[in-house]
Amino acid sequence: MTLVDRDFQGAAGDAGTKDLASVQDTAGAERPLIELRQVSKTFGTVKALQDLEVSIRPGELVTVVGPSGCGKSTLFNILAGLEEPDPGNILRLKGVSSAASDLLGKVSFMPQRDLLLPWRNVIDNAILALEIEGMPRAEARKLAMDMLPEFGLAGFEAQYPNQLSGGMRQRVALMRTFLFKRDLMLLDEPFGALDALTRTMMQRWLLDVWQKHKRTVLFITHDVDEAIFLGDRVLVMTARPGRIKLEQVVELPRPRKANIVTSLEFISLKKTLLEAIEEESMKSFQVAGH
Amino acid sequence: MTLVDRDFQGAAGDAGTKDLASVQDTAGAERPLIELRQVSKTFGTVKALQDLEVSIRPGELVTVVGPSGCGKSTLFNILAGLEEPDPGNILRLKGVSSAASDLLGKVSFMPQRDLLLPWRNVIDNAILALEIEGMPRAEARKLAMDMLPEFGLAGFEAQYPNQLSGGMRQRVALMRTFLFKRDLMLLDEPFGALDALTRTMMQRWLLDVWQKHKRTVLFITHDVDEAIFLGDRVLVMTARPGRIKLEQVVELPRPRKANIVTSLEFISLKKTLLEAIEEESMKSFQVAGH
Amino acid sequence: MSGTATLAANLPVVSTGRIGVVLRPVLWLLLALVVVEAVVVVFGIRTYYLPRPSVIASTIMATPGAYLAGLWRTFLETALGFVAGSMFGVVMAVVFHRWQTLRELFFPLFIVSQTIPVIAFGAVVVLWFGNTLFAKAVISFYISFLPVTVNTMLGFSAVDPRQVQLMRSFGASDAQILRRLYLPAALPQLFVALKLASSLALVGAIVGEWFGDTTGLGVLLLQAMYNENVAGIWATIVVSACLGMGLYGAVSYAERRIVFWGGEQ
Amino acid sequence: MSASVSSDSLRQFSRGIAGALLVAAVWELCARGLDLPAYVLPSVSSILAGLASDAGSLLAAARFTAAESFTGYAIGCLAGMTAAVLVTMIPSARSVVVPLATAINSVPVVAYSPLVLLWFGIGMASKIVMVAIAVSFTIFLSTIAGLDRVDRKSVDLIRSFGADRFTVLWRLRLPTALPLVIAGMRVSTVRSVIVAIVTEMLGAYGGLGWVIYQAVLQVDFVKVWAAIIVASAISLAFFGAISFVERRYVFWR
Amino acid sequence: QDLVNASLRLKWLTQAQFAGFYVALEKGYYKEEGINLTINPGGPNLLTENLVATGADTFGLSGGTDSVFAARDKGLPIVCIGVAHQVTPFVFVSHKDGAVQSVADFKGKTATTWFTGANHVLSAMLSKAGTSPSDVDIQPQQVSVTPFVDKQVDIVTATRYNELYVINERVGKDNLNLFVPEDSGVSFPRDTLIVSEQTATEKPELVTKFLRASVKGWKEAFANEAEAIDIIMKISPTLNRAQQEFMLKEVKTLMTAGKASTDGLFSIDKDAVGSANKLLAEYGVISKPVDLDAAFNASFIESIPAEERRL
Ligand SMILES: Nc1ncnc2c1ncn2[C@@H]1O[C@H](COP(=O)(O)OP(=O)(O)OP(=O)(O)O)[C@@H](O)[C@H]1O
Ligand SMILES: Nc1ncnc2c1ncn2[C@@H]1O[C@H](COP(=O)(O)OP(=O)(O)OP(=O)(O)O)[C@@H](O)[C@H]1O
Ligand SMILES: Cc1ncc(C[n+]2csc(CCO)c2C)c(N)n1
Ligand SMILES: [Mg+2]
Ligand SMILES: [Mg+2]
Repeated sequence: MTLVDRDFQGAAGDAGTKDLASVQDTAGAERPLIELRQVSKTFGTVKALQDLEVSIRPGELVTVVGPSGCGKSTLFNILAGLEEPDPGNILRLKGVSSAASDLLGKVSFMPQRDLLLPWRNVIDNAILALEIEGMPRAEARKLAMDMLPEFGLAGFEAQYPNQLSGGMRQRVALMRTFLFKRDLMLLDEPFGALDALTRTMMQRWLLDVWQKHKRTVLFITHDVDEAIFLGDRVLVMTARPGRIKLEQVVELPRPRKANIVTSLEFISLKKTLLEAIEEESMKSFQVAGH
Repeated sequence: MTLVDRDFQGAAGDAGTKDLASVQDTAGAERPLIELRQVSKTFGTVKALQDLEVSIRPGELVTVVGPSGCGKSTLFNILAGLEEPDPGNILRLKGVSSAASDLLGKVSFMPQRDLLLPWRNVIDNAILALEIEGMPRAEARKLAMDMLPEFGLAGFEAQYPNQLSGGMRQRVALMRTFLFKRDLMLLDEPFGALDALTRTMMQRWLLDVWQKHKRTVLFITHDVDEAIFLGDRVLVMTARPGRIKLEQVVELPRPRKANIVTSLEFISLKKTLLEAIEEESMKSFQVAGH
Repeated sequence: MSGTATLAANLPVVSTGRIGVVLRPVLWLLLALVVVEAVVVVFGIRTYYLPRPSVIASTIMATPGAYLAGLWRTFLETALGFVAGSMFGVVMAVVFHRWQTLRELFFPLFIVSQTIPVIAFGAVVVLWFGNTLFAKAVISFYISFLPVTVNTMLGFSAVDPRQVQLMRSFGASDAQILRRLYLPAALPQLFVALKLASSLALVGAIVGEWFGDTTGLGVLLLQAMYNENVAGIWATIVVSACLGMGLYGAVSYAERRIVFWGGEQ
Repeated sequence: MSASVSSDSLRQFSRGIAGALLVAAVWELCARGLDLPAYVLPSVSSILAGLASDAGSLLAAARFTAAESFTGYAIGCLAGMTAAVLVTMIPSARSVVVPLATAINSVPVVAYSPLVLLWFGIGMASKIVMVAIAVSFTIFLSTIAGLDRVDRKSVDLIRSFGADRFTVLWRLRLPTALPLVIAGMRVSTVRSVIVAIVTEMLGAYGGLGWVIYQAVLQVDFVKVWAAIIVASAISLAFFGAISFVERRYVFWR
Repeated sequence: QDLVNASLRLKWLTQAQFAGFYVALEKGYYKEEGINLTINPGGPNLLTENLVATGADTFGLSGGTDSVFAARDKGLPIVCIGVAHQVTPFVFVSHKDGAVQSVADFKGKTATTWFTGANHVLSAMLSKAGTSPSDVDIQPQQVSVTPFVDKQVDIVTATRYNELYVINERVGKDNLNLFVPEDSGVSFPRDTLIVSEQTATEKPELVTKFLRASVKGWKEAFANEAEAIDIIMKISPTLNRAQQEFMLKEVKTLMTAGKASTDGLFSIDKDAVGSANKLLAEYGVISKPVDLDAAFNASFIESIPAEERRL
């Protein structure tokens, strides 16, 4: 197993980003939107992240895979400004050095579970972030109403979360994240709780929406197919303490069709990634006596 | 989309079952262990199953995929004797016509979630079925203790479910199912709640255990990779009302290695199945306005 | 998923703060008592409004036997009523769970029964059961069984139907399913009710003693009240508080021991 | 679906009534058949007759008791919730206040009643104080439990939207606590009426407890039972009202 | 020796007000008469008449003539077999330095009293003084006498043996005016011994034996007060000894007043009882005057010679 060069700047430069939104963004094309260097995080005696280095350019969709407990959510919490990394780190947003807490309210974040508020209906859940920002409720609702059809939720605005299927709940949560318009979107296993078929549908739909809205996205998943299907780049993390083990540029053309998963390029990417992941998984997966 | 001939007897005859346990079972090799014909099930106004035809030979591992709500769990409930199908059905166990309720206690059944009892430790959860059968506790525990290492649970016998990881919980549930020794084992999405990496590990492990214990298994899953990787045959069900849409024999050699998923035969099987499933998924998956 | 990592995270940690958890409130309480003592003395508050904590203590110490005897008697009544009420409550929950018709016919009346102030018909209880410890226990019983029934039923209804199906697929009988599934599954909810029921049973015993008795905390309370013996009232409150907290603590302790897996499934 | 729900609740309702009638009939039969005198157990019919003939005074007493319990209940709920919110906002106070409140809550309320009567007299004030004490600890503890139920992940999410502590409290913690708070409020309804009545029996200027006390001494057991029925009706109505509010506003569970 | 089981239900908790019965029990006087007696204390929500009528208790020391009349009026089959307090045991109290110096001064003032009979005594006293009861603000009296001590009310009701002690302690014996019902010509004997009609007819000798033992107990209690108080204090150690000594002295006065001074303890003064009967009927507490001879049976107590009952 080889550790690739971790200079993403360079590596990303080679990536096939022909039809990416960021290309239109002439000024910031080469400057990373966000850059982490030497980021570690310790919880008591548990080292969750160690010397992590990540850098994401505007408009990219980067997927992250790694074994359970390797620190993916911790990374997201840092990027969302919810958790401060250990001292000695470098964290740059649009080239400006910042503390993690400065990021609070600056990235839009979708955690592992949908976390919809059961007492709010679809539309009011979607506008939660806008309301907290201080936007008048009526205005926020109007904005969200216009977005409903695109998220496959037209006609469902007055439903409450307990009346929705798992897939629909995820779409409401995604809509809430999209409505909170920020340069960087963090999606932590948004489809982890869905069954495989529903998940496939959601992936295709997400690609559509992403290409229309041109956001920079960091996307955590456990599913290698999903990571390849969606990503411009796939980052494989090591078992705890989490570092980047492998960075794989995905050169599959966009827009991607569903049947791309049986294409040869896809399969060969999958092979490479599976090998890297398998090694890490074995480290953390303990089958005693087996 | 073609509907295949539903004479499983014939179709199964061609299946590559070289190293299957059933071959050794000289008497029952050709007689199906269980056979369902014209099985329908209606809940009030909901038609869950319609004229379902399934037949499973001893020693086979048959996987079932189908969209959510197509009636897979209903099928299992009938086979477990928990639910009576609509009148007019034919249900034969080892060639003997039976009512569904006759099957109660005759098949070992693992429902969709692990359903471990939180107040029982690993060993006592595993022996639950034996205890209900009336086996003395000490004897049942002894039996289960011997099985622990094989299920990767050695040393964990005194742990309680809330102290176990998701993968371990599933293994305890599987062990409970294995200990309840019956001719037919029904596994309803046993790995559905696990993350993709853990799931891969569990699949490989299950194949090992299955080959050692030589049980007949019917296995529900949402994951096409899983269905192909595990099964001798894959049954694809239609959207509600559930019927068999496609029956695909999997001729991949056994024992199967993890990297088989990137083999060409695997990919081509996946292509065929995905097409069939996609059609059905689209029927039940509603993305309004999309 | 790493088994060992999850294990470490979930293993019951022997809390070093345990002693602190008990000690801290005790220290605060002592401090509060000192402050009250000082305030009463400095501002010259009349005993009638608030006796000095030291006066309350010396009131108890003047006749410790009387307070101990009252405590013991009330404890017996409470314990008897509480145990009987809890058992009856669970049995009724099983009956109501098993027979829907009975539930629909009589469960509303169970609720109604609790809206009747027991003090209004305590005399009838004395009429029927005489001036015995048993009569007070009956009153305790009466006001403590309903929460147990309600919560046990709640616990039953939270049982996953798939779990029941699983048991049935093993060929389990109704009795086996009740014993091995429903009853243990209802334990967390049951204990929530038991904690409430223990307090209620104590109220029942004290009120029960207002219907003619020679010993007991309720008697001490009445006597002190009608003789305007404020220090005596306080002394009895303190002893009742100890009994109430003791009962609650005992049930909580049993809960921690028995429902070790926690309420969440 | 909705049709079957309403036919379900119709059956439940009619069965509930049937059960009540059954018990009333058995009671009536016992009272008449065994020729029980009123001072042992008055018949249902005589209680109903008593209810009708004393309607005026019972209604006045009911109003008195209802006023005491509602006022005490409202004060208790407000105090309990406010204290709970304050305690969650000041974490250092928690480790002292919560164990203390749990301890005090396990002390029987009736133990305080003599003191409260001595301090606040036998007017309404003492009943209101008793009810408020009884209610506030229950509400305090259930509110604390409710506020604690909030998922850390949800707090993180809403913080990532830039919410401050008060926004988290208002938009997340309080609504999350609502189901438990209302459940506590529902249980407290019956308790508040009973506490008011028990306190009245130890001394009052009016109210159902006072009527019962007087009626016992005047050997009027029909009146005692009539007052009990009125008390029960108030409790049930109060309980029903809060249950209705609960179903209405905690629709998501 | 064959002992007959029987119980005595008191009107209140154990205190010196009932000392004689406890002394008799302690000294074995009931056993000497062949009775195995249990003494059951009362409580605020218990009606002794009810418990005796239903047979739950054999004997009762009930509230007084008022409660006996009310019970008879409601058809409870009880009979009074002796009256303990020969005169009204309560008095009305005002502050010496206050505006109320005579019963006539009650007009326009605030008085508190118990609405269990004492209120009618007050009304009768007012009527005899020419004041309409509606001109006095009469309120239910609470457990505590503090409102009177704090001068929030002008007149308070007190039993001579209990509340009066507390008022004396807190205000000072010399700072009080006492208004005695008998001075206004109103009498209301209380603390009545009762049995059920059934016991009265079926076991007259049991009743007589009980009375004999009780009388003996009371005489012993009055003769040896310290020992009587010891017995009470042993049962209820939290009581205030000084208060109990005061109580026993006052009770002695009440029990030996009027007819009892000549005929002995537990005498039934038909005149006093009759006036109370009229009073209650007048105020509508009972629907019509009760048949006195059926309600009060003096034959049991009178079967014990007066000299044996006199102190
Ligand atoms: N607040 C915390 N306190 C202590 N340990 C923590 C905390 N948060 C996370 N950890 C530990 O840090 C490690 C990384 O956790 P993290 O949640 O980031 O993993 P993950 O990669 O997101 O896992 P998963 O795939 O299961 O979501 C884990 O071992 C976890 O137990
Ligand atoms: N007891 C029941 N009463 C009424 N409808 C039922 C019942 N059980 C199942 N159904 C309905 O029958 C259909 C098939 O359900 P089933 O649970 O068998 O689906 P499934 O294929 O197992 O779905 P999933 O993949 O989500 O587990 C669904 O529409 C379901 O709503
Ligand atoms: C007529 C009369 N009515 C009520 C009371 C009030 N009360 C009820 S029980 C009790 C204790 C008696 O020692 C007291 C004070 C009374 N005293 N006398
Ligand atoms: Mg995570
Ligand atoms: Mg299913």
